[in-house]
Amino acid sequence: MKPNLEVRIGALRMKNPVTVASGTFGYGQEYARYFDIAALGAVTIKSITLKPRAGNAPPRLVETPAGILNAIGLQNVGLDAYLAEKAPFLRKHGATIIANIYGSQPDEYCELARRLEEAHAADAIEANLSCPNVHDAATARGPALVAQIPERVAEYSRALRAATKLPLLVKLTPNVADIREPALAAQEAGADGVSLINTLMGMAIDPETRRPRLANVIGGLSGPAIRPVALKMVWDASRVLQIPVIGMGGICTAPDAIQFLLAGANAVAVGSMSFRQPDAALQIVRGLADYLEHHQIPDVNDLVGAIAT
Amino acid sequence: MKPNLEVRIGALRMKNPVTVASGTFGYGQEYARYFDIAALGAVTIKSITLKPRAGNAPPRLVETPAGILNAIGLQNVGLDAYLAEKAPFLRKHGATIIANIYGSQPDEYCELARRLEEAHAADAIEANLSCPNVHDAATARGPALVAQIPERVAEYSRALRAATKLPLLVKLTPNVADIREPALAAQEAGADGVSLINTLMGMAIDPETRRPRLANVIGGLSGPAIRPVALKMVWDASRVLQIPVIGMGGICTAPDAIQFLLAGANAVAVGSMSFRQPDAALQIVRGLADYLEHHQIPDVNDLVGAIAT
Amino acid sequence: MPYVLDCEIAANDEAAPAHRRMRVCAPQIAREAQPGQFAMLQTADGYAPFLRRPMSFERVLPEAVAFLYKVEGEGTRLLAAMRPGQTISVHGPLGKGFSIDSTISRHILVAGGIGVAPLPALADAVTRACRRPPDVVIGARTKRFLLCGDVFRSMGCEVYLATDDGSVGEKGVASHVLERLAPNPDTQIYACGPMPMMRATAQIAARSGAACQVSLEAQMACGDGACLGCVVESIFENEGEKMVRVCTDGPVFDAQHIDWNAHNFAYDR
Amino acid sequence: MPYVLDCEIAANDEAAPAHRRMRVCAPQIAREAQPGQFAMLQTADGYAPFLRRPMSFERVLPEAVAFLYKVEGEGTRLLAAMRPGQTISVHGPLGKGFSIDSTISRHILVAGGIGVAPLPALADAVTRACRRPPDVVIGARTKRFLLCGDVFRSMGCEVYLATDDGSVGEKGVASHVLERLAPNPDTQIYACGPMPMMRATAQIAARSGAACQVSLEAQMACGDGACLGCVVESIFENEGEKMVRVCTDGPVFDAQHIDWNAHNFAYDR
Ligand SMILES: Cc1cc2nc3c(=O)[nH]c(=O)nc-3n(C[C@H](O)[C@H](O)[C@H](O)COP(=O)(O)OP(=O)(O)OC[C@H]3O[C@@H](n4cnc5c(N)ncnc54)[C@H](O)[C@@H]3O)c2cc1C
Ligand SMILES: Cc1cc2nc3c(=O)[nH]c(=O)nc-3n(C[C@H](O)[C@H](O)[C@H](O)COP(=O)(O)OP(=O)(O)OC[C@H]3O[C@@H](n4cnc5c(N)ncnc54)[C@H](O)[C@@H]3O)c2cc1C
Ligand SMILES: Cc1cc2nc3c(=O)[nH]c(=O)nc-3n(C[C@H](O)[C@H](O)[C@H](O)COP(=O)(O)O)c2cc1C
Ligand SMILES: Cc1cc2nc3c(=O)[nH]c(=O)nc-3n(C[C@H](O)[C@H](O)[C@H](O)COP(=O)(O)O)c2cc1C
Ligand code: FES
Ligand code: FES
Repeated sequence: MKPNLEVRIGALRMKNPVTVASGTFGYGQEYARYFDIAALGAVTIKSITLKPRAGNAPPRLVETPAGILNAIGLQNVGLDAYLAEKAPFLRKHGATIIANIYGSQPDEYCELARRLEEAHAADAIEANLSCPNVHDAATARGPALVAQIPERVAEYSRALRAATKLPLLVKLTPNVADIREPALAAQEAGADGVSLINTLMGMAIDPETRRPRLANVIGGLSGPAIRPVALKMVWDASRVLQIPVIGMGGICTAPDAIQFLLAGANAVAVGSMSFRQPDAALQIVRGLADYLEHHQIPDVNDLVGAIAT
Repeated sequence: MKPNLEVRIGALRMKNPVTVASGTFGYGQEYARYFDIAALGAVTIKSITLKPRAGNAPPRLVETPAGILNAIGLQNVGLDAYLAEKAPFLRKHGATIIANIYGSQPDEYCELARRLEEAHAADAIEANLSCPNVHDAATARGPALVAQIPERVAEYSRALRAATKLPLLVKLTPNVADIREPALAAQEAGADGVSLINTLMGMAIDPETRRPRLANVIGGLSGPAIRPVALKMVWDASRVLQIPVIGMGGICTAPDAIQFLLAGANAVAVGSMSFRQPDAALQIVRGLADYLEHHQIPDVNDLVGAIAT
Repeated sequence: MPYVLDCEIAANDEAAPAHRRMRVCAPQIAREAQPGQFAMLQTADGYAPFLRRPMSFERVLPEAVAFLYKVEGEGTRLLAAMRPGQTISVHGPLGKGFSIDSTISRHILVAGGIGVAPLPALADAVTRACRRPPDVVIGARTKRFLLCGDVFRSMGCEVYLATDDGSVGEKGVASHVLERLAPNPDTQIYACGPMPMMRATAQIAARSGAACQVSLEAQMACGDGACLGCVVESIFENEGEKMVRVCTDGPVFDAQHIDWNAHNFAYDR
Repeated sequence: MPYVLDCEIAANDEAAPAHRRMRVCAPQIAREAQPGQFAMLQTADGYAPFLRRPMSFERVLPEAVAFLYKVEGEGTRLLAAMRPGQTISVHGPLGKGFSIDSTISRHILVAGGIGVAPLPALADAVTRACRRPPDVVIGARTKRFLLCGDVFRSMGCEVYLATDDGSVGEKGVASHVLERLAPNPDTQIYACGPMPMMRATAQIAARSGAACQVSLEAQMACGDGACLGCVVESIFENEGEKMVRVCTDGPVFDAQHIDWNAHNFAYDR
């Protein structure tokens, strides 16, 4: 008997619990050369903004032990080009689309969500409230990201909830003392799920030139290095939430993905690993199916939160 | 000309800016087999408590990509045994001692500090307000560690400041939204410096047994994986502080240590790397001296905060 | 005194499916290594895996030491890929090895699975100290995974075999064979293998009055007694003594000092 | 179409101090690889280094491709330690290579340091397309680091050398030699090397009216155009077009399309 892989995140149906992390899979086109992207539970697109953005000055990337620091700064084609060129490609290939959006005000998020819904260019919205690499996020004393302040998470989520009927995911930052606070704020404001985690803020310096390795000075840390941190946050949040969690952070293989499901994630996203292995997400779908069959687990949802403690 | 390596952390003189991180170097004895521990700027001892502690149940360790998760739970010999057996060894070998202490109340910290000072068994106190692995740190909703709450950091630091004349370091956790808040709280309460960072909370699960890899379920992540996170926090904190910062988190080599100095640390601590290479801290002292000579920098203090941005 | 040395790999060959034997040139370490001690091997130049891997000395040779290892995960896979001529960083010898009391008349070595690894060196030393080769019981899942039988026989040991499936020797586990050998108060048992097998062995020893030394495993970081990561629970109740370190208090312990009931078997692999 | 293939290493030999040449058996990739394209090589089984390393095709052979690389840091050190017979994961061919306009009469290849790496494959292709070998200017720090001179000569190229210390060829940089060769509007320049040398080359081309293609480098994560990590600034001012990806829009660009003033040389190694 083939195990069931389908999961639901609010009204979003995913044929399996594996998507890709925003910003690590372009708009799907880049990876459609390697495999059928419709075989994934969903394709999560690079954050889009209302207008195109050039992003930060290079260098934007530096490698760190088992990780990557990036400061892309939300370079993206903008909503119009997404609707005209990217969404049709994803639709033609039959992909389920999680559209990740970024704005500097609740209004911008709402307009993005409304126009994506109108154009049928998204099956769910993921609101990126946690990008460490944009300068709208001021750096005065005190937390700077929307996702670091539960009241602001609630405000943005409420506005979005009113603006769209699409399933709404809120993407949070690990740079908080207690992930449960912003997660509960999102839930109370009507989000259908939370995405955990965005990158951890980090930095690297070249000892020879004494310059930061990134032109932006700071960046976001991703990759296997952060996996234990992400897993702990998924575990923390999922135990207090009624809504689903999409877990991400350093997932490279099926056993990694299974850890997140066991910790309480209802679905997972594969991020930086696609850079190393373009079909990593597909391999994880397969590995997950094999694991379920091997352990005679009929439904992937049975794994969710099934950690033995 | 030999460059100057001496640094000061308040009234504490270190012959060079390299110490070891608490809990990764035992009480010095373990590593005195490999090199002269007095060649380090200081030896920072494993956290001691008033009474001996057995610590958490095993398994206590699991390896993660470029990192280690540990949940030792402050197993230690207790103050009396430290004074009777460990301090004399360190003194005999001529080591400068940073005594890391842990208590469940300000009172316990104060008694530890007082008795260490009386016995001349420490040259500085490092108050561990940030251990993720002890169950005194309750796990109800809301931050659980003293170091996550600036007001409590201030309270503990003030009490300690009143209890001892020894140089006082306060060790903080990276599990906060903004490291500047607890760091400034420590400074305002009279600390002579802050130690950044303790481990990041993390977790790992065995997909086959479905059990957490650690009996304690969660643990603290250390090692090169967390280096970018630590460096960013040192940079953030040192720019707003008047007091020195001891930087730590994934330092493995002299170039790593130099990154922390450039970011604003006045000294550094080598932690997990001693496990891989027992004389790592000594090699870093040497590498630092070579770097200064090669770049004709007369004084290591000239590197502090000298990042070019 | 432990060293940290870059050593040349002299050989690294298959010993059984997914089991290999590596011999490294390490004269200083070979001079000091005792049976039951171990070394920490660095498996990668990069930081993943970050930690060294503990491996017992299978043999201590004049200028070299040998390790017998099972390919389990990432670290041992990397070890398996190393070739003669390459260098490997070896940290050792570490830990407290077996102690041999030559006034005891019967010595029995009991191995389960890859737990056989430290026993050839021990058999050598027992033979030298007692002027008589010890008896050896080797248990394994199935015939293909029975290791070192020839090595022990060539030393003159009486070798008893047990396999889970009966494909060779007795059908059952090593501790059953041990029971049949009827240890008594003038017997020294040395055991290495999975925890359940060692607990069973410790019980047999206790019942029969035989002395029993066990070599334990635990996840290790430092190997030097500093990190307190590798502890197991002892019978000592004092907070300061309860947890003993496998790396420096062991890996060889008197079986009577271990709290077998406290051990959480759910975490064993 | 790019592949991700485990390929056998056929050779991995020193080409100059701290420079090596690796040949890997990769028939599919060799069939499609174009001069100026590159592959991403996985340097470790573990996750440190996590990312693959981009390397240009030095030669495209019937069943194999060759890489010429400089040992810089951790990743290339690991490449250097690999032995024939081992396998390596190769992701490629990637990127947009050189384009050859055979109606142009003079073709000059200009290399600085390890920037020579993609040029042998290009010289091959120019020779085939134009039925005449191109001229080649190679610059290096000193004689020992001058690479591929013989390779180009054996193809019949006219080779001009420049070294910083004058130990062989002209004392100075490759772009000076290029200037002396007096490019004109009927010249195609192809350049690869450090950014300052490429900017100088672009300026010479602009002044002389010659066409100029440059092959750029940038830190890469995906090699597939997805991460937007590898961008350089173009002359296009539109927010959506300003940043061009070295991996998919390049690595070969028309020198006129790069904003050489925006480039921050402080970050170049
Ligand atoms: C003192 C001592 C001596 C040892 N001697 C030998 C020997 O001679 N031959 C041999 O084959 N093995 C020996 N081991 C076990 C060996 O160290 C582990 O099998 C090895 O570390 C696994 O590394 P890996 O990277 O391949 O597997 P990993 O991917 O790290 O782990 C694979 C599995 O092994 C477990 N494991 C990892 N490290 C250890 C460890 N240190 N102890 C116990 N379990 C572990 C993990 O929890 C996991 O279940 C010894 C262990 C100790 C403590
Ligand atoms: C399209 C392309 C083709 C290339 N072709 C070749 C080639 O044929 N031969 C060759 O020797 N090198 C080539 N390089 C450069 C090569 O990729 C880097 O030298 C290599 O990645 C360094 O890896 P490392 O781990 O040894 O060094 P690291 O320790 O990662 O870095 C050492 C130094 O190199 C810099 N660096 C690292 N990666 C890159 C990169 N991708 N691009 C530029 N600088 C980098 C670092 O910032 C650092 O200063 C090419 C780069 C690109 C982008
Ligand atoms: C190069 C890069 C670009 C990213 N861009 C975005 C983005 O545009 N929007 C967003 O919400 N997250 C972005 N992220 C964060 C990822 O979606 C993900 O949360 C994070 O990388 C952790 O997952 P990983 O460790 O598997 O990569 C980006 C990450 C990387 C590495
Ligand atoms: C095994 C282990 C035990 C530790 N024990 C303590 C401790 O007792 N007290 C403390 O303040 N920090 C303790 N730490 C944290 C370290 O001192 C240090 O802050 C952290 O490991 C980051 O540095 P690193 O990445 O270089 O290891 C411990 C870390 C490890 C790995
Ligand atoms: S491995 Fe560190 S104390 Fe045993
Ligand atoms: S390397 Fe990812 S876009 Fe170029």
